[in-house]
Amino acid sequence: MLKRTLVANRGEIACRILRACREAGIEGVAIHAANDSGTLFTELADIAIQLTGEGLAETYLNQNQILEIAIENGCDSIHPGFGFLSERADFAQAVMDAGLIWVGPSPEAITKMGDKMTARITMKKAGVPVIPGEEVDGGIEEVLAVAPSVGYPLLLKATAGGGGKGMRAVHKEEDLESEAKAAMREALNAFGDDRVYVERLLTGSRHIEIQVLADKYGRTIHLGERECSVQRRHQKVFEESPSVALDAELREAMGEAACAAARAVDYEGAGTVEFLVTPTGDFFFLEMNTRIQVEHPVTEMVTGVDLVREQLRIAGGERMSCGDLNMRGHAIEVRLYAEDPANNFLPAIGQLKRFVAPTGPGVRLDTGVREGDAVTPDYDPMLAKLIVWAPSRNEALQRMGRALDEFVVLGCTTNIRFLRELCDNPDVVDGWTTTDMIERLWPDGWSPEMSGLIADAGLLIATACESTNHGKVRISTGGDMSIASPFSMINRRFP
Amino acid sequence: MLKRTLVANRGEIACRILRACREAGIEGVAIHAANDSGTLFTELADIAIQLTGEGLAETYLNQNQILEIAIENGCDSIHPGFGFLSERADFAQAVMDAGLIWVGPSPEAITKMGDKMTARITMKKAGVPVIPGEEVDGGIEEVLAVAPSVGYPLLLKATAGGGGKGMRAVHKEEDLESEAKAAMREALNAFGDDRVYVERLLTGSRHIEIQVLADKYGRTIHLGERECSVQRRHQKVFEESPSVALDAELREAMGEAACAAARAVDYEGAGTVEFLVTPTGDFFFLEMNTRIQVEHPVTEMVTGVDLVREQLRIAGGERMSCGDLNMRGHAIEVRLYAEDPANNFLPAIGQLKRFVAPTGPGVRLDTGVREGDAVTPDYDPMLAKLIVWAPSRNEALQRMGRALDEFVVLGCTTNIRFLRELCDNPDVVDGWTTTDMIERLWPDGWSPEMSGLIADAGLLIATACESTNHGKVRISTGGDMSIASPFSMINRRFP
Amino acid sequence: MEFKTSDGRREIDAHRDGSSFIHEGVIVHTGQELWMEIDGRKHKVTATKIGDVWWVHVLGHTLQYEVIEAGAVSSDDDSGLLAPMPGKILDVLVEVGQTVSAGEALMIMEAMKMEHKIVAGNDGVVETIHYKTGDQVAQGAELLSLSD
Amino acid sequence: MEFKTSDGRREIDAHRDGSSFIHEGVIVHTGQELWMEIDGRKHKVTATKIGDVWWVHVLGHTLQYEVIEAGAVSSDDDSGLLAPMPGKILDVLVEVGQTVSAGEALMIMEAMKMEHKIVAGNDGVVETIHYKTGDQVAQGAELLSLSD
Repeated sequence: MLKRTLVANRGEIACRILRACREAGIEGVAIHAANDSGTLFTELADIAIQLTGEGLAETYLNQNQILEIAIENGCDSIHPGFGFLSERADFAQAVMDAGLIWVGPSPEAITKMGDKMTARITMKKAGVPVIPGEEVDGGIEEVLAVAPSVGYPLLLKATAGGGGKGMRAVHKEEDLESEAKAAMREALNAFGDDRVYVERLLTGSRHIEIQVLADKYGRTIHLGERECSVQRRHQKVFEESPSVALDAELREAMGEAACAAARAVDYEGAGTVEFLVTPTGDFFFLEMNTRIQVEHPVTEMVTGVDLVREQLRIAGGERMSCGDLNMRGHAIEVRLYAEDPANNFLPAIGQLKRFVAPTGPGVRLDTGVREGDAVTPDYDPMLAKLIVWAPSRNEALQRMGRALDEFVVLGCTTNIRFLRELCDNPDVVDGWTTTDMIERLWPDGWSPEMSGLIADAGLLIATACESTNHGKVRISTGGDMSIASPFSMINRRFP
Repeated sequence: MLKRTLVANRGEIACRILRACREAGIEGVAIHAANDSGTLFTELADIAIQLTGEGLAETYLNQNQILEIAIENGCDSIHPGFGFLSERADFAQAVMDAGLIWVGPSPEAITKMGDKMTARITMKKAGVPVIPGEEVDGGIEEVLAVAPSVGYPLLLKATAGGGGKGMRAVHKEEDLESEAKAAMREALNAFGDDRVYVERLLTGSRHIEIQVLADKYGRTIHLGERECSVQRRHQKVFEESPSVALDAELREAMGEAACAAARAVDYEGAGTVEFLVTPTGDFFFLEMNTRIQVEHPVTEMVTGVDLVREQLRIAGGERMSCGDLNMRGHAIEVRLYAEDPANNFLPAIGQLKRFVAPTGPGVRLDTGVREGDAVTPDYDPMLAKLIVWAPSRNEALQRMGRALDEFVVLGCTTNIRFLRELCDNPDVVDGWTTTDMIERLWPDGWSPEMSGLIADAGLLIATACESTNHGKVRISTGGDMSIASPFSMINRRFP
Repeated sequence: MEFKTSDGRREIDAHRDGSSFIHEGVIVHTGQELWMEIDGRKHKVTATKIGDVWWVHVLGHTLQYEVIEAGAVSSDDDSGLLAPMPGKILDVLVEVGQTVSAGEALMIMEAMKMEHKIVAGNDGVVETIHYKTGDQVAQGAELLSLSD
Repeated sequence: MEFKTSDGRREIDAHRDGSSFIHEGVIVHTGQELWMEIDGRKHKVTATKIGDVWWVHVLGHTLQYEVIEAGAVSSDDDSGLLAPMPGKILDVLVEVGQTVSAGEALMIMEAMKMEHKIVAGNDGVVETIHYKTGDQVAQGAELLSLSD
């Protein structure tokens, strides 16, 4: 069992891990940059150590400093969370070389999954379906030769390039030759290299990922799927489990593929295998995230497995404690970002002068901030995750809507209203959530649906507040109730 | 389906029901006394109506006024919550006579279960085990005759009396005659009536209750048990599901008995059948609560059924939506009381100048208050319920401990510390929770286990705060970050 | 600086170093946020003042410290029996001049939907009764007084 | 009373009745708590002032209203391009005197771990450039100005 774990992260995921440590009886050590001093995660730690230096490279990405702190403070293990150093095989190796336990898979597994080409080859060998595609370096004849096995529609991409140059979508076989020639010409002009890569074009696909857990005793299981198709600026905002696109059969097939992927790299701990699922129910390996995932709570709510605690257990050499897959009901997570959704989701900053989170049945808040905290431009704008569980998808959407209506954040612009409208959006309600959904629904950008009544009411409220100097003494005096000394009663007897 | 429901209650249960209404698309109407104006539950309602009058009888217990408000505001139904009018058959009848839907069982069911003797007879007929006992009016010979069928140890109670007069515990058959004569003598002297009631004496028993649901289509199911043995001043403080005292077989037997009890009175909606369970695994009907219960969340967390929403569904004439019993993991609820546990649990009052509730995985808060609210002597001192779920009982206790450590309430004395110590108490950890546990563990009253270090530290903190005038401007200014006009960016384009 | 606590009057001899206060290895850092340091470990502290009382939450404990101004006389007079909370007098069980013994019930109050007995803390004679049945009383009000 | 909003300057003609403010059937009750009444239904409102801006949460919407003092001149000059948030200038893509067209990128800033282009809102000529690559800028700082 682990005894003292350094959490090499910040914000809400550091809070999540430190709480799991506290519950497991493991001492949690937080590290924090100077500008994170006094934040919630440092408060939840048993020991909080300030990092020297400024900027990410000198602080949260500073492998040497973090390792030194771990050793100086008698830690036996390091949990990297997500982002930062979580998928750095060299750091995992350094941690192990220092005699500490790395809460995650082996450096080899990280490396194999971290390189897209290696991962693709490894997966093909393991029998996991990958997006059909072939590298072509033998000219136009070879393109024509491999195309039938790739299938239509297909995408021609310059092997050497990027940025759309040399990229051509081909929907019908008769267009292939002319398009391939054009693509190769473009590629040659742009990169001096006319090799192209032929890949199946997957339109209207869903991003669906499978959670896996593997312990040191050869047990590798999957915990069902998460659908994370709703994205803006390529970042997920709305995640759910189960996915409306999966039936039991497809879930089992994808779960088996995910376990095969994990076994292929001798995976240990918690990991996520991402797939693209086409409208016809074909699924293809995208990549494996060799760490805990932002959206892990939806799996926890649906399966009843505490993923972070299982990570700590597995790293400590114990068997995972969970039994067979038992999915129940429906969970949704939304990510609360400090950003202005009406302004192309541009990040926002400010002080959280009011931060009133919803409570009640089926509501879970994983937050890195609390009222009074400042949101600065130094870090990721994700402030918190709001997760709901309900017996059915419909009830979960209704519950999320209710919870978001209760959520008050003043002092920093957030995407609460955008998330709230998602809950009622017909495409979301129908489960027609594809990765291009936000662009599809709001091609010219989103703006809130707001009646003139609300706009006028807001103006009236501002007028009333300004006229009466509202809230100037909120909470700060507490003198409006006369409270007798609480000690006057302590020496009395009231049997 | 219901369209507009009046919630005839206040505090956290009114919040719970109003949130369920919101989620179900039902308009929620709150009623509140003048001194509950602006409280959380009025905020969560679609419409909040102030009751005229003062004191409970003129407000929350005022059947006529409540009915009038329901009719005037176009409500089609009334949800009584618990306490107040929830078990008043005459009110249920009046609601139905006014053409409204009563969210609860029929007045006949309430009446039959409300009278202890009628309930006992009804249950015996339905084959539900009741505490063995016989009323005796034929003198000492009849006592001797019925005693063997009641069993030992037994309790002799004056039929006409109360307050311990004429009460005698008999542990062995040879003591029966002399004790019975003494009891009858005492009864005659005290009440002028020497009839006694002979009942089995159940020592070291647990209070275990079964949740049932029944719809209008003949389906009656049970949702497993709740153990509510930990009580102080005969009020529950710590409730959990499942109970360590039940195995699958006993659960099924008790569940079947509870369903039989419900069917015997043609029960509709959510109800709870309370049993005493002896150390040897015998169980006996105590009473049926014909309403939603304070501790219903632990069943919700373990079974995944939204009990309040099912109540609304059933009352609206729909079938209940839940499937077969599917219990998972372990849930614990603690009741946050405004009281001083170190002073015989005497109620406390004050203003909640700080009220910082725990968040994170597996934590649910059902609260009737928020920061800044005043706790007055006008109502029940229960402020909130903190519920946790975890895969196992041990993990649930650890999680509850963690959550209570994070819970900060300043301005009103609460039982948080008492609840926190319960989580580590060996008897609680071992599951040795009997109804007399608190008296057994703390016969001379509870006081916090606190090191001298903490007491000194507190004094140092108070000294530091008083010296520096700490917190005088907390939140109230917000001027320490210079924030540029948020509109300066709105007219710019950032593609 | 002297405080009244449930243990009686207490005072601590703290060393101040800027915004930090130190006593026997315990350091309290004041500022926007309050932190306590013991053995190099920092712990978040929450404190707020209500009336004359500092409410302190530290390491899971909630403590109260009433500020005593230098030279002020305590108003807590042992011979008076104060209302533990606001409520209504349900019954007065004694009369002026009556001899009572420690533990004897003197009055019954109703508050928080519950009844509470007001009990003599020592033997004595009832000197004054300030309220009658049905009266509303404020928290801390002197209900009656006993002579020793 | 005039406010600046995302729709420009706005003003409302409210009737005040004690602590209540009324406009076209909407009533706002001020006091310890804020409530709004529409068609006889009360809704909780949360509002707080930060700097000159009132942040208002009403019926699930979060709105902002900047107080404009009577007679004050707006500092928001359309010909200036202001930093949308604090950050660092990564690149300056134009020179003084250069003719640019609406939509053309002028500078690249880094903030919140992301790059943001500062884009011309209208056609014009670059008049002044206030920052160079590597400079830290505060939110609202004028980065450069264009003549029409």
